[in-house]
Amino acid sequence: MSVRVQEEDIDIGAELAEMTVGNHAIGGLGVFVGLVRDIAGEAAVAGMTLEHYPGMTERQLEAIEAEACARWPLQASRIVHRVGRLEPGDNIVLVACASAHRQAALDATAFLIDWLKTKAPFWKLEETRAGAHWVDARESDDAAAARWSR
Amino acid sequence: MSVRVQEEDIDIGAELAEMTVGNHAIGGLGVFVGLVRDIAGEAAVAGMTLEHYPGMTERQLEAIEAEACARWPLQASRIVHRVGRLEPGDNIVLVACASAHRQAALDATAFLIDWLKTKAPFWKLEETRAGAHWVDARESDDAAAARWSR
Amino acid sequence: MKVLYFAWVRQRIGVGHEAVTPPPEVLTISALVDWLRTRGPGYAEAFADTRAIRCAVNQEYVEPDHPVASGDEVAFFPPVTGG
Amino acid sequence: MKVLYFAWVRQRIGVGHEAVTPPPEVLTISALVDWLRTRGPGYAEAFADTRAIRCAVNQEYVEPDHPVASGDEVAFFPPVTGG
Repeated sequence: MSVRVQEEDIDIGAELAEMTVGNHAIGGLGVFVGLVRDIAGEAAVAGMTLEHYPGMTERQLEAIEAEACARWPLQASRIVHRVGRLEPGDNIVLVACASAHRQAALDATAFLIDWLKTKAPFWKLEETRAGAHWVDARESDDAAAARWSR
Repeated sequence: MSVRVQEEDIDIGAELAEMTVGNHAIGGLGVFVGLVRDIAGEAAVAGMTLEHYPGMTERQLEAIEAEACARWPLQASRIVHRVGRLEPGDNIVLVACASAHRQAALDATAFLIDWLKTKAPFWKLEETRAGAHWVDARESDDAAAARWSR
Repeated sequence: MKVLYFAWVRQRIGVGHEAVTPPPEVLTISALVDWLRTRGPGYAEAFADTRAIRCAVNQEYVEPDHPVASGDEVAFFPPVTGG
Repeated sequence: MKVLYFAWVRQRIGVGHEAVTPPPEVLTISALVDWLRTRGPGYAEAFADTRAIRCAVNQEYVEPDHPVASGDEVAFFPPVTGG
């Protein structure tokens, strides 16, 4: 169980290997990686800057992860989110969940990224030819997170 | 779009990097990795040998992947499945789907592994203290695959 | 009381954080927002539409009727867009 | 006709593949299975419960009433357990 915020790129292979090495109770590993797209709506994106709320970010990520661990029998989980300036093609976030069976691993992974997108205090400042603008929250993200309410 | 059957271990970081490099239309990457557990039911597993049907395996994996590409707007997909002798902790299979948005990437990944488990001609010979035995197909796998029928 | 601002709330107000001493009748987030609005045009602009703003007290999400006290860390920011 | 066997079907029959020339009245998978059963006790054992066996013709899954012809590649195996 581990969450981290960092400026450096995410070494996906190393993160996943660290989660699973030596734990032979793991039968399935679910992973989601978010990347910077070069297009937003109609506009070409040159880059973006991710701001966050140090302290609260880690608390929220830990709370999200604890909720996933309470809902599914996880053997390991990990959230790594980048901040600072990113360009198209760059990794933004890695979430991963390992469990004995695949359904728990996949469901917990989907849960983590849905909740992270509505609860973790990160904000994207997107750069297009029209200038820099703060990305608006998407209603579809709230709807995705609401699926998990109970 | 690529499927492969191999004896060597799967370099997960390299496979995912190859799928996404240079494609800035990708906003989300869903991944599932299956690993050998050290326990099956009550018995400790010392290892297993994966047999397959060369030729038909690749055809089935390509058909499964084509079906995923028909159902979701994927930018890239990959299936790598190992054969031969494996030990607890070893990677068995990697499936991954990249799309502009996360829901398509995650759904297509779950679809691929569910279908692979019921359609792709692989068989596991499991070694326990009681000897070697062929793993029985699980009804829960049929049920998981049936969710995607339409 | 320490107050933090993020994203466009920070840009409109012009600072990322500040120490403030609101009058003693400011006992809730709503009252704090009303008081902050009086501190200048940047504040008024930032808090023009409070439906677009989220608030945390001591790093936990709260609603506008939540109490605030002098030792609290209060943060205002738009809905999150990470991931 | 080339016939392939996998997993415990292969083990019971004792070979992974063989070339066979069934009599001309063998026109379907069902008829082929009935004829294969007569080739020895291993075959009889392998095909004792055909509900536990899947079949592919030319690397595509088929049902027992599927036709077979001399140039076909026919495979018998248990339900798959990969992934």
